[in-house]
Amino acid sequence: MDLSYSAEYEAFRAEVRGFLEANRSQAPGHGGNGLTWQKLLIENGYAARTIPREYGGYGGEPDILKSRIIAEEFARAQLSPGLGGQGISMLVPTLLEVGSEEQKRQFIAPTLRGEMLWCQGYSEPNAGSDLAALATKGVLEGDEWVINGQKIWTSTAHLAHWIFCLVRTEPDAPKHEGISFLLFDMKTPGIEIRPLVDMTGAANFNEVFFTDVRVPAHQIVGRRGEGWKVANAILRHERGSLADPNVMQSRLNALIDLMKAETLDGSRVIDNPIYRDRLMAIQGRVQALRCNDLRLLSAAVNRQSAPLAGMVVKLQGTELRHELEGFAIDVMGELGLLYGDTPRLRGGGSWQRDYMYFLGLIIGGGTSQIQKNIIAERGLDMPREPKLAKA
Amino acid sequence: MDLSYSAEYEAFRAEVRGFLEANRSQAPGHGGNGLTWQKLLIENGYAARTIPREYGGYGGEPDILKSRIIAEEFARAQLSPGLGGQGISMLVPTLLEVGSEEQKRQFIAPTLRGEMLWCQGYSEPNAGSDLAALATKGVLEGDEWVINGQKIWTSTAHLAHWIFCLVRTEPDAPKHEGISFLLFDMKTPGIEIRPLVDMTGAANFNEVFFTDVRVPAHQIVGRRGEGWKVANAILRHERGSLADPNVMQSRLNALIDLMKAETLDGSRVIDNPIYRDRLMAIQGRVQALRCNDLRLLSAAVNRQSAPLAGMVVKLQGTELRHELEGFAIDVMGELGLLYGDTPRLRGGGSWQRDYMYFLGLIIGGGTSQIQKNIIAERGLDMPREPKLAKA
Amino acid sequence: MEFGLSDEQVMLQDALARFLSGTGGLERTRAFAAGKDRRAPDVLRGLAELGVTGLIIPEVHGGVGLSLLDAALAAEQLGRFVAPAPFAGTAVMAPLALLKAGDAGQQAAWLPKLASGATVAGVALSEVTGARDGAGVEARDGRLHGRAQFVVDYEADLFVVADRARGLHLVAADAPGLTRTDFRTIDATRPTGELVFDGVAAEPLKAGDGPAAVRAMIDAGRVMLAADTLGAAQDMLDQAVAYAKGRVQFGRAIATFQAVKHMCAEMAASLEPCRSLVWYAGHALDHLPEEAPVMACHAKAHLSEVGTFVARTSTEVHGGMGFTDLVGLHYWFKRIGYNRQVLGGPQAVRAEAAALQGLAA
Amino acid sequence: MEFGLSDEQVMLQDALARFLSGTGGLERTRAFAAGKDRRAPDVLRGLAELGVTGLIIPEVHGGVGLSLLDAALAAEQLGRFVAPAPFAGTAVMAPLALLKAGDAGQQAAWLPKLASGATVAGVALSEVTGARDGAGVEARDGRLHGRAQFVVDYEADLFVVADRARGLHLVAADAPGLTRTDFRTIDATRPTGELVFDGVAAEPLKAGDGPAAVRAMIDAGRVMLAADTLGAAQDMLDQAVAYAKGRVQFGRAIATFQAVKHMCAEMAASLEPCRSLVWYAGHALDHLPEEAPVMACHAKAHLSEVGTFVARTSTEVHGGMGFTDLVGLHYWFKRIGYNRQVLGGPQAVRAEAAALQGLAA
Repeated sequence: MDLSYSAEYEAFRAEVRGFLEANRSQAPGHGGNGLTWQKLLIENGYAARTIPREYGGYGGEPDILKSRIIAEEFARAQLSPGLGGQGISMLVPTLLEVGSEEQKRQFIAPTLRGEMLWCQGYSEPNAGSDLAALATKGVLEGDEWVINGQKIWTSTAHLAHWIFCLVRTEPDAPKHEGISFLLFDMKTPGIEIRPLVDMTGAANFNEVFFTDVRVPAHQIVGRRGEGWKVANAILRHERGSLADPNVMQSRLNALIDLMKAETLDGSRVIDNPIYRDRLMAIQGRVQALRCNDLRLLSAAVNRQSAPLAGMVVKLQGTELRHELEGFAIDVMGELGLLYGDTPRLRGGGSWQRDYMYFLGLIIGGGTSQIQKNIIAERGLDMPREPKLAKA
Repeated sequence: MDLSYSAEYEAFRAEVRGFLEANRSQAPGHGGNGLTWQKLLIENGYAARTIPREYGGYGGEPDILKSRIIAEEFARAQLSPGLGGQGISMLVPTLLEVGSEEQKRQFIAPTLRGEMLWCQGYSEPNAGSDLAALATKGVLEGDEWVINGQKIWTSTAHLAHWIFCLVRTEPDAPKHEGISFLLFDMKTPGIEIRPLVDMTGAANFNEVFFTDVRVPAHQIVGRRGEGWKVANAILRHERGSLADPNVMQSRLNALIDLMKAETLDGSRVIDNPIYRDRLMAIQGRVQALRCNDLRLLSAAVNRQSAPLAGMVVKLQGTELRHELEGFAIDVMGELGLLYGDTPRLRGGGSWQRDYMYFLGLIIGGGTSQIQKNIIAERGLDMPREPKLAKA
Repeated sequence: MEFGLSDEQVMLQDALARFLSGTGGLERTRAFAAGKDRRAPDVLRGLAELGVTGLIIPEVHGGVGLSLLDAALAAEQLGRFVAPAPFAGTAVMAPLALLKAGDAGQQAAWLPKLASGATVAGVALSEVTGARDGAGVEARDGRLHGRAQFVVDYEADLFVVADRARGLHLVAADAPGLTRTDFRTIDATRPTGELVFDGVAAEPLKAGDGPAAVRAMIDAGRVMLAADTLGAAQDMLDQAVAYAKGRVQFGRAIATFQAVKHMCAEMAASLEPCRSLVWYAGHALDHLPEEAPVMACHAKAHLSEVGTFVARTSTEVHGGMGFTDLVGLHYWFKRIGYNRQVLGGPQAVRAEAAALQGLAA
Repeated sequence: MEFGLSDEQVMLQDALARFLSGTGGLERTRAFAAGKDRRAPDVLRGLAELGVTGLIIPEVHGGVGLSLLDAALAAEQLGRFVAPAPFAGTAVMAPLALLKAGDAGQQAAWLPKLASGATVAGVALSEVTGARDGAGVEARDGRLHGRAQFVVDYEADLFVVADRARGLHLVAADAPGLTRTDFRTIDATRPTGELVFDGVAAEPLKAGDGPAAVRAMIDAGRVMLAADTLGAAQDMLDQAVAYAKGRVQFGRAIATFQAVKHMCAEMAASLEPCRSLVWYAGHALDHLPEEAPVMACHAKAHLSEVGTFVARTSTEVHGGMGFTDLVGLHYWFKRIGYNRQVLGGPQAVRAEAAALQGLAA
């Protein structure tokens, strides 16, 4: 057990800090421009760090600790860590793993530079938890796929230039083996985007409708029918990131500030033992998840295995965030009801918004029920449900 | 909505009170004898009230309110409400419904008088939630059933004179239709009783083993293969009674007294706002179940239907009692750990005992999982699980 | 001995349900939430025609003279249909104020108008149940000073205002010196806001016992919010069961999955006893004065907790759809969230229940 | 940067597990619980041979000089096997007292005996973490007066006693004026009881900072109890999974029912992060002095809550069998129950965590 960083890493941390101090004025929000900032970060190895130079990355060795240090220092300096989005976080790793050389050369560099924005077309109205049930059809006509169907939960569809999309191309194959992974331009005729307003009042997501959308045959990643495999490797990465315990820690700190500031009948809420007890119970759970995160980081660095520790993050983390935000609403009482553009609003309405948004995350990316199935079957080696008789 | 009792019932209540005052000295614990007291109660219609005179009962009309008044007044006077046990509460109603005339005449009167004690032989080690899986076999040889197998959870087996028992007599019939309901003497050769110690440290139950136990063929209630039906009608009655909200109310009052008496660092526990908050949350739930009970009573009196209100009693009531008793342990802290014959014990160890015992009741008589299936399927009309494919 | 609803009470519920679904149900609520109107006159008119606005107002004053339990049954239906209508303030707490603390002239002047729906009365007493932000109202020399937040039925023509000494006052919505600030909350169905009193001339209600009247208003208001949550939560459970029966995943209705069934069963198991609790608390308001304040606290706190659980669980059963505006489930979710905080959150109300029983230090 | 167990630590755990299962596991615990002996000398001897009794005692005093994290790992195994052995007091808190507040002579006199298991030391400081029943010990003129309840590792030859001013004292078990009263608790594996001091001559530990030593003892003791619960709860989860796989009802293993799977998944999901929390809190005891007291509180409180949940849920998965003595699951259930209350229940410990952070009024 050694929580310190070696001299090499401390030096690296100092280097990152030096960079941030020297270049603060170029960061977005401090006078700089997002695309220029991204370019600067890639050049210095603070973004696209491990992506080969020939595809527009920095070409560094994978180093989990350095990645963590970069994240920590950018967060501490409150400067943008560069561009995110599903293109960079999901498509680029996918292409690196299974894309053709041509696809890598065509798509990765502009995506990293922020010139090419992507959205993800996986979920459908009748294929949520049961993603293998997806029904959007792609039929090969000549050298084009003709696509018809509907996607849902497509965030940033209205901003994206391109989409990476799961489409059923082999209707006669078993359902997991009939799906292909296609890339296409969002300006292709036949695509309609409808914003999907959710309970937070914002349109965080969209519905996307395809009517005879024609896509060149070569814009497939992997082979026909391999789409499920292509998508699945990456999906796992997404789950943990929904419940970053370091973000949770900063929300907890904000909650403590809130409890010091808010009063009921003239007394500070923090001075009420009942609220303090609930606060401490939440803090204990946040600490447990932070320690769990440290264990996962260490296991990744030292190539050890802690599968169960990884599997529980999404279930526990989203639940805890939902409860934490809900507790903050209780702390504010009636003032906690305020939302939107209104006088006396606290924290920009973030408590109510995240209370609802994290309920969405409890459901999204695999409901809690699905998560529990996974933990039981893969984590605890319990048997799957027996097959049903044909109806 | 009218929570008052009519003049007739108020008069009846006065009559019961008068009886209790006049006869207190004959009650067990006050100088009287249990069997004599039982005889007196039956003669006056305070026990075996609705059982016909020819079978040894009082022969009164069923009247739910009078029954409730009797129960209330005996509880208030803290006098024994007469004999209980599974013979009186379960076997007698069963015989009245489906027993032969000869069986009614032979068994009911001595059971009511307390001369004939019964135990119940339903559960088996591999037939708990799935009672239809029971394996104790009965084979007709000449005019005798020859019984082999094992029962479990048989309370009072060591005291009982007779047993009413479910036995598989038709091995080739569908599993619900192969069971018969038999009565036999516990002194029959081949019966072995082993006390079953449970987590409370007491042997509240027994295991009972049958080896070639020979039972006269006519000691069957109903016909061969009807045992499941015979048993099931009565089982339902048992479930609600495990979580009497009036008992819960008196435990809550005892809890409040405990919180006034116990101190931590010199301060009364009741003066700690955190504990008071938990107390009030529990009180609110107790009140909800008391009101629910009132609704069920009223529905029974007025022949209205409140099926869901009845279905939730066992699930909610046993859970709440378990929590209430557990909270009392927290109130006492380390002192709450004391158990058995030990100095400084509070309340005779009842808090720990009931904390464990009610966990047993959450499980017993249909686990919470089975209860939830019932609520979903019968209460909410949700579909049963689809049939499984044959393995 | 009868603990249940009379035929008349069942008819009242049915009539209200028919009206509220007939008037558009969720679609009417959506339109109200999306529009700029802060009142829904069609809904209010319908409620007046059904006698709901005058439910507890004596017939002599133009009302129907029913009980507070009947009012709770009405509140339950309003919650069930997430109706964009004032009720707890104008139809319950304000009439109670006039009946318990107003003189004959005040009663004659206002009760008929409240009964007919011609006047909507807001109630400003949040500060009595727990003052936030240093708010509170003082009465000096017949004038009101200070600030009242989270007025119940804020879109009103008349306000009943409690001062810090639990005295009650009537203030016209257009009274000089009164400044109104609209709030936006999660719950679009019940507009609320803040009143600032800068020496506003007010008409005191001083025929009765002011503090006792305030107590009765709070108790009744809490039971109405609890009943509103009961209705909203029951509807969320019903919607969850219906959705689960229709939604197919993995080749079967999700209602056949044990996890989904158990979520619904847990909702039903916690909610069903709440119905009886609300009935009892509603009955107690009129008939069991010693029990009423504590039972109102328990109804409010317990329904808040169960309501929160049901709101969240029903949303989960709906999966992603529950999170969207497409099925509109969030109107119920937010309604339950609003009921939780107004007139005292669960902690505050439980603390009051303990104090009322002499258990607080 | 390494947050995980070293090979040596894994070997320590394995060796301890082998010994404890070899020494009889549940059957040894049963025999201990059923018998009249208040000590299990075979278990103690084995632990001494493995170095567990001297785990944190420096080699110069005959121990093995490992860390408090190693001690927590040992405690986890003891909890896992519900071992009838003293540990948190004699092997952790008492050595800490001597190391932090004893002089060289006291250390030389006692540490080797503790390390070898020749002496078992009980620790009496429950009153510092929360006095019940008016208990508490005062030191006057070198003599102790008063009463100490719930001594940790009560079946001892020597007691380390904290007085109300957080001064520490050594008292021989047979000291004149000392009266011992055995208690029976739910947990038969760790005998406890009460000491009454009637002017008992005691040897003060006054070489170090008494209050600081008491603080360190409490922090370490809490982490040991949390680790014990971690081990016991993990074993209850493992037993539940194994039972569910083997138990057939309705023609299938109950492990295939979604409700049963989800109960197990919920146990795993709440328990798995607890492992890291205990590691961190154990590590902090030696290496992060500023964080240690708060993290010890969180480990103690959070493991108490999760432990209670797992204890109850595992019992439910076992159905009726979980309630009987036949499978003996209740030994784990009760062990977790004991760990919850000793050295401060969850509420008390959370209140302390708030105070340590300057959040209490």
